Amino acid sequence: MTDPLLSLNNIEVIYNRVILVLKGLSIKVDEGKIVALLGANGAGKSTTLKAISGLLKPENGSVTDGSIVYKGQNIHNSDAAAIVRKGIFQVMEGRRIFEHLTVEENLRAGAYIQRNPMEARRRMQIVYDYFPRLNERKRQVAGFMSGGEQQMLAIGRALMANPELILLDEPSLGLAPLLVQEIFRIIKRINQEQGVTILLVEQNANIALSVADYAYIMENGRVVLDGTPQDLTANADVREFYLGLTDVGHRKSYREVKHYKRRKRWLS
Amino acid sequence: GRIGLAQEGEPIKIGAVFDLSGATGDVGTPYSVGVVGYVDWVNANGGVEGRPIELVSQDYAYDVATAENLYVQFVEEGVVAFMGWGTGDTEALRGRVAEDQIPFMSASYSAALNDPAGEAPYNFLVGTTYSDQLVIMLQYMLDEWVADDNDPADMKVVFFHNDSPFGTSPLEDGEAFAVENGIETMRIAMPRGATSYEAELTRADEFGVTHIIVQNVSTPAALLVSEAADFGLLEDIEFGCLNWCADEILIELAGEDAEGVLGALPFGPTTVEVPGQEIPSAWLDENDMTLEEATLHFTQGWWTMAVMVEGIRLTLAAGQELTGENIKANLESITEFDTGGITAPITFTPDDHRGNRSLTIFSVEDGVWTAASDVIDLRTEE
Amino acid sequence: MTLSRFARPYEVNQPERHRLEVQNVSLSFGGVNALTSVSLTCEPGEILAIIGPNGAGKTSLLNCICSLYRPQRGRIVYHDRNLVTTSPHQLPKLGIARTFQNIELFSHMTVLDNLMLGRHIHMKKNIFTSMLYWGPGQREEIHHREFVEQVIDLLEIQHIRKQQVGSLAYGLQKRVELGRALAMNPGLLLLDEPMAGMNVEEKEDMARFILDINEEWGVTIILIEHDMGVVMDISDRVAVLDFGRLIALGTPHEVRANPQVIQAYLGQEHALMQE
Amino acid sequence: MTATQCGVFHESYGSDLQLRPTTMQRIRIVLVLAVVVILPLVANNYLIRISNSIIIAAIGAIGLNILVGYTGQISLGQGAFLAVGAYSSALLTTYYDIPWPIAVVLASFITAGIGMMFGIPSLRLKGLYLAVATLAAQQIVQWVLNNWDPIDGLQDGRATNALRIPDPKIFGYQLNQDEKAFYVFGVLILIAVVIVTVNLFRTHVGRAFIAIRDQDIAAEVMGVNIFRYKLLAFATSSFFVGLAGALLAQHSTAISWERFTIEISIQYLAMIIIGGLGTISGSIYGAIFITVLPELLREMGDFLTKSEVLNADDFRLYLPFIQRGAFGVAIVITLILEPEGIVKMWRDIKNYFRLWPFSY
Amino acid sequence: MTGTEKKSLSLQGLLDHLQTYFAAKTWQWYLTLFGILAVGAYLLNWFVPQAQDNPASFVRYTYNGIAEGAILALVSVGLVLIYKATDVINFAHGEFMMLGAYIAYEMLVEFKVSFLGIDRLGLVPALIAAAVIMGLLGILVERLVLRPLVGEPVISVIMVTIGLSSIIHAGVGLQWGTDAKTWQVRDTALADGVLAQVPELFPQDSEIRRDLETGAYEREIEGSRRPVRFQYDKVYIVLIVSVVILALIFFFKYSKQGIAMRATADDQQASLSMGISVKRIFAITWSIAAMTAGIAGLIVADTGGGAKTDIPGVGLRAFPVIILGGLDSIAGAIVGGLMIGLLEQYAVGYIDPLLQENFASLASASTKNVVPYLVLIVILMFKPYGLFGQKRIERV
Ligand SMILES: Nc1ncnc2c1ncn2[C@@H]1O[C@H](COP(=O)(O)OP(=O)(O)OP(=O)(O)O)[C@@H](O)[C@H]1O
Ligand SMILES: Nc1ncnc2c1ncn2[C@@H]1O[C@H](COP(=O)(O)OP(=O)(O)OP(=O)(O)O)[C@@H](O)[C@H]1O
Ligand SMILES: [Mg+2]
Ligand SMILES: [Mg+2]
Repeated sequence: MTDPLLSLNNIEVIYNRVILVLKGLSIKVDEGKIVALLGANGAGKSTTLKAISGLLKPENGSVTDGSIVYKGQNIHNSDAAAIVRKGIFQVMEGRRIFEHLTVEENLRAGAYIQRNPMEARRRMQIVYDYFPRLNERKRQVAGFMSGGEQQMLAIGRALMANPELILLDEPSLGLAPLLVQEIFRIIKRINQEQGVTILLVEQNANIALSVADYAYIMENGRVVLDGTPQDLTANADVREFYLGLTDVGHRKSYREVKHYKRRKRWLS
Repeated sequence: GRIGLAQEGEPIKIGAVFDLSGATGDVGTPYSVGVVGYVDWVNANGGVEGRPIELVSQDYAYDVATAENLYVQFVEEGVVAFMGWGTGDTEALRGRVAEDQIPFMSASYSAALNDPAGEAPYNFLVGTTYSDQLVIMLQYMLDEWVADDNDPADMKVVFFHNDSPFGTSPLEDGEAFAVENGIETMRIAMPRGATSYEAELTRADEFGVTHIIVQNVSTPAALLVSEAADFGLLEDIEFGCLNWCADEILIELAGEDAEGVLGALPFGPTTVEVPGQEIPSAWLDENDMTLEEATLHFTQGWWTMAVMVEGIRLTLAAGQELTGENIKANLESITEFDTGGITAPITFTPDDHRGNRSLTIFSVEDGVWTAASDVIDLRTEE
Repeated sequence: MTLSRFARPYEVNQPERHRLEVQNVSLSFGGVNALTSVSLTCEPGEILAIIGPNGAGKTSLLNCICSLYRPQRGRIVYHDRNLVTTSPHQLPKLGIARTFQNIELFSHMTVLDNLMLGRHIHMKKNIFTSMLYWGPGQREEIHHREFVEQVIDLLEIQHIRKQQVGSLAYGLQKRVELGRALAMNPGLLLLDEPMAGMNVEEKEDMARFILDINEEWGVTIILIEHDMGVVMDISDRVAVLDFGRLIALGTPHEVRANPQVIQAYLGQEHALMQE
Repeated sequence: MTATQCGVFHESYGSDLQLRPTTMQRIRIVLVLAVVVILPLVANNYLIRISNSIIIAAIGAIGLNILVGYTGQISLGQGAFLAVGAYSSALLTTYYDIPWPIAVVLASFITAGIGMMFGIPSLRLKGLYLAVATLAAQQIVQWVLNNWDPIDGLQDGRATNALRIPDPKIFGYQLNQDEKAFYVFGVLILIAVVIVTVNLFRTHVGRAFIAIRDQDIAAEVMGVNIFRYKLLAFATSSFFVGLAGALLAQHSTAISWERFTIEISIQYLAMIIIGGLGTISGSIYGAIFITVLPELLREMGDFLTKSEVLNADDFRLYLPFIQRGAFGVAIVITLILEPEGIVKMWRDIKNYFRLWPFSY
Repeated sequence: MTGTEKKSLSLQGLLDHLQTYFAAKTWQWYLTLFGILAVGAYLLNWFVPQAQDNPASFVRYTYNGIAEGAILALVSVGLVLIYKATDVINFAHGEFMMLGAYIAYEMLVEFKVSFLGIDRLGLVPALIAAAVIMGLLGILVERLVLRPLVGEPVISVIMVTIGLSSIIHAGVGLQWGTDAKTWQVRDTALADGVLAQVPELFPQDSEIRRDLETGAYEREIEGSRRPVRFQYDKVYIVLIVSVVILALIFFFKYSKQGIAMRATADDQQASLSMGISVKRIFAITWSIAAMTAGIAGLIVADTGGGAKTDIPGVGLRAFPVIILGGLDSIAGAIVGGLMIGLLEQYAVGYIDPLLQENFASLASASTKNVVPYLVLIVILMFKPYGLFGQKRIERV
């Protein structure tokens, strides 16, 4: 077995020197795979991604323990710009596109670390191939685009940097079902065609598990369960709390939820 | 800081606020050197009736509130007299000064401060008031104008003034004089932050200006002179400055353009050789400075302090207790105090706190302020 | 609005409910047509879901209803008032409250203060009594505090009452925002993607609250949501927008079977998966 | 942020809404009051005068903080509003013979009105755009003060710089001369202002102000009439600023526009930013910081020259600049250490000791 | 559906309406504004008797307004740059200018630099020196003072720039004192050396002549008491400003660093995630802004009576300019600068006399410093983000 592309070993993250958010978290991401990271709100998923990409500092957070190893190098003390140059690119939660720049300028900003302008132009063509809708809107100010288009732009911007590892934070947030499918289809394509490794954080466990090669489930800053999608979908808790299925395998009805309530086993 | 030398007697405390770092720091600094220099010289020469002067002074950066705080602090420390500086602080303090009975001299010569019977019984003006300066300047210009066979009715004077009460304070008196003599006048303000006065000069030109008189400090005045030269105005008209811009700084800043500019100078420039320059310049020598560098504001500070100390000396000489009231009374008894030709002799009376009402008009010749008139004295004229 | 000291609000104080009529509303931004002649009605007491692709104009429609946007054409009538010509701050007085797609809480205030702000329109005392506080000002505060505590009970946020909302987890913030709207005691509640970014468990909680509010407090609800499971289960009727046009309106069942809706919004797979 | 002690239970909403000081806070209040009472007994006139400047500045800073810190409307027009307060109280006493305490109150109301007028652009303008629009207030008011005849103190028909007003007297004490009497009077007013503003932010009006700052669109949808409340914020803020201005006029009895320039506006902004935006105590800390620091630096310079560490002759001319630079450096360092101001610093220290020795 | 309903009668509604109208027709709007200014000035010209007698005045006010406007534009550009990248208004900008001016003084008078053997042309190396030194200083300031505050509330950063202004003031005072330093000595060598060689801009038979001694162009205008003179230094100001500003516009619009700067202004954290070094961007921004400030300071000192401590007052005049043009728009700084420059001149020329003649108590009033603010407020009511400013995207 080869070394994983990225591995987090027992990391601890603290915000504002007081709030302990990640409490000894370990995950591995193998090259060329899509790895999903699932978990409730506030479990620390975004924090994990920020710890990898070096974006904790502006939020007053820091990795206080453990190590983050990328291609055999310890990166948990590097600054964000250096990490991007090493080939890790994070697509942040909530899209975070540059609202006052046009689509094309957003993409050019994504290619900031690209030294060669010709290469940047080529990447832009690739992005437009994946997202023809961006091509149509390239002169539009990005802030006025719809949520789905903004999400496309955010992913497109990641492609511009030609990374080896993309950290995707909730790409389906606020998207319509059709678009969710489209985005995930493209994510899968990017993974296959470009060979980009993807670490994916998602609330929509259904779709995440359908594209992922491996998945982790986090609660309260720790990994509580991991395995292949097949393993996980077999787990009763996952079925109930992440996939929303009843024992019989039907989807639970939201109308009936008020009549019963069961706590997760691993929490108690 | 406190300047004073160990002497026999109990020190006499005098408070002072200076502008070293504020808006008028360029002229405030040499003035302060003059005041400090005089104290130093007096102390080195036996003090006042054997008692040393202790000058309790601070920079107030031309900020009225700071001046008030310092005043209270210094009075607390027991000063018997006070040297102020600007118009704003002098006027803000005059009520307190009257209440505390502290004789007060500043470098603001606003005529409104001469009010011994009313609001400002403890304020004394050593320099000729701005109003008097303006009237004397107008008188001189008018005389020249008529001497050149011109009709006074054709004389058109524009007052360029600092956009503040300091700038406007003499204008009404000047206008009154102008009306009496059939001269037309106009006011043009010089707003702060200006990089060019061409628009203002254009207005003056439209008015058909024949004479410009500036009531402002030297730096903006120098810019005005240069621009007037560029404009082509200077060749045709007379240009005059009242005391805060008629100094060596103006010549340095405006260079050749300053040639021929007139100045109403209550304190003689450093280039006139009168006895009053000797002691100050000897003191400067000892302290590695020169009279040229020090500018006339140095002698201005020096001699203003000298007048104040004279009041104290008279009080002590008369064997009176050193209170503000006594110093005031003694200041009011000063007649024809000789400043060695730097100013006209100083006389105060209980109902007039203007030290004199006369001065000499100077003009810039070859880069030097040169006397252009005899002493013009409004007291004798009245 | 009177509230006796010990009354539970939903017993004595059933909010006034009216029918909302959106008539022929068109809205455009520069060249973009966000809404094109949209007409629909929402009956008192129902849960109406609005769905549609991203950028279809759902949020814009909500913004029109609460007067944040002024449609170029059309009327929106509620309680005999044309909302198009009303100012946003007058809507709460008509009993209309809303939440936002991207949480818009007052992040430096505590949960309690956020909810108390929901009572703003019901508070009549002026700035002078405020400044004096003791007396009428204080009595009014206490009076409204009682109402707010009911909301807190309903939404199960007792434990975070005094916390600053900015530091709360996302799911809780969504709940507080719902509580803030509810504190206004509205007759019509507009919810913009209340469950976005939540996992199944949290969605279940949220669905429970929404149903409670609708059934027990009797509040009419208009809901925008992308999770079809939720929409199908809890709404009485569903309106579908696409490119600013209303392309379908009916019961969840009818809408789900509508080929236009499948094509524009659900996608073939999704429609099948849901079955 | 405002963690309260554990184990405090309340049996009614009324008691929960009390300003419930903890034991520590009670001790602090007692200590502060003790200092306030003892100070005039031990201090000399000069120190009391500085305290009086602090009191006036604190009232003005609280006013500004209502607008900037609580409502989020940045204002560079503080100097103008101080001036309106000062001049209107002065003109009322001088020309209309109104007793000065009434004039002070009227002046505060007048300033509230003028403040409201200059608040109108806030209908459309936000952030720094609004800030510069309030700078317009500064310029316009300054222009009027400088040029409008009735405002120049007319004295025997001769325009002077400063406007002199009659001496304010109360129970036989002359406030402009008697620093102690002014101190007592000022402290009482400051306490009243603090209580009133604290109350304001416990009730719906104050909450609406904060809501506008945090998220104005949401506030509007919650039924807050944004425009009305912004104007109200301008009015309330200006009321206190006007009060400070009027007190300043009564304290000094000679006022001129040179005291109300843009530098003053900036100084007040400095107070509330360094003290802590959106807090009452921050306004007071800031007022102390900005008023005392220059005095302190001066005393230090004085001490150094007197003790002959520095040569008086050489340094006399440089000291003012060094002091000015040190003032700037102090501001910069304070903000770098704690950008949210002294209040935050103080809070962090408290939290540190509360949790000590367990940091998390 | 009646059309009357959608028009709300409220003030807000009316303003909204006007705003959308003007937003859609941006260019017409600016043309209209200039039109109004020009026509307005002309009308005033007609009402003010002395001005009528003297048509040359209008020419003088206008060309002088353009020159002043160019200076203001250059001053404003530095402020705009910093705002664009960091959302901060730099209150130390005027002090940066002052420092630039003193550096120029040091070069010209203390080091006596000259160029092509002509003293006056020493301005060229002095300008380069001021720009370079100020650029380095900008980096230093960013490094020491602003970097620790990255990500902190904007208003705290603004306050820090105010502290900085105090520090620079103190430094200048310690080094150069408070009196003005000038190098403005009429240089005849320039006339002989350079001006003589510059080819005539105007044809021989034109009414415009050149005065070789001062370098000024002159034109007789009928009814004028003396010829109108265009000082050559006003021409060079306009040239320098145009070059600097055009360069900046292109930089921001098309260069990689320029786009990165705008991205950083939008969302610092997201920029970090692109691999953009926010620190470096800030350093570049402060450095460029300080450079433009240095150049502006030199120009202000050269035309406005030397290096002096009231130069920051010129910085204050730039506030209405940046707001009028839009805080984040370089083009806005130019339009705003020109408008304010012209307004100031027309205020002196036409409004002051009107006031003075009609109100006895305003005999000494100058409206130069208030008229820009009054106009500014009126325009802001219609365009709350200035003429060219980007509207903040606020969607809920
Ligand atoms: N900048 C911060 N300062 C303080 N606490 C923070 C900060 N960011 C996150 N937290 C806290 O850390 C915890 C984990 O947050 P994180 O954003 O990583 O969760 P998440 O799993 O991504 O949740 P979500 O599904 O809501 O995105 C939360 O409790 C949150 O309140
Ligand atoms: N303030 C605005 N200015 C300009 N265009 C806008 C504005 N608000 C919305 N739009 C445009 O109107 C259209 C509809 O937007 P809206 O936000 O209503 O969509 P939505 O249906 O809520 O989408 P989503 O599901 O992504 O939230 C979009 O094309 C959007 O770009
Ligand atoms: Mg997250
Ligand atoms: Mg939406």
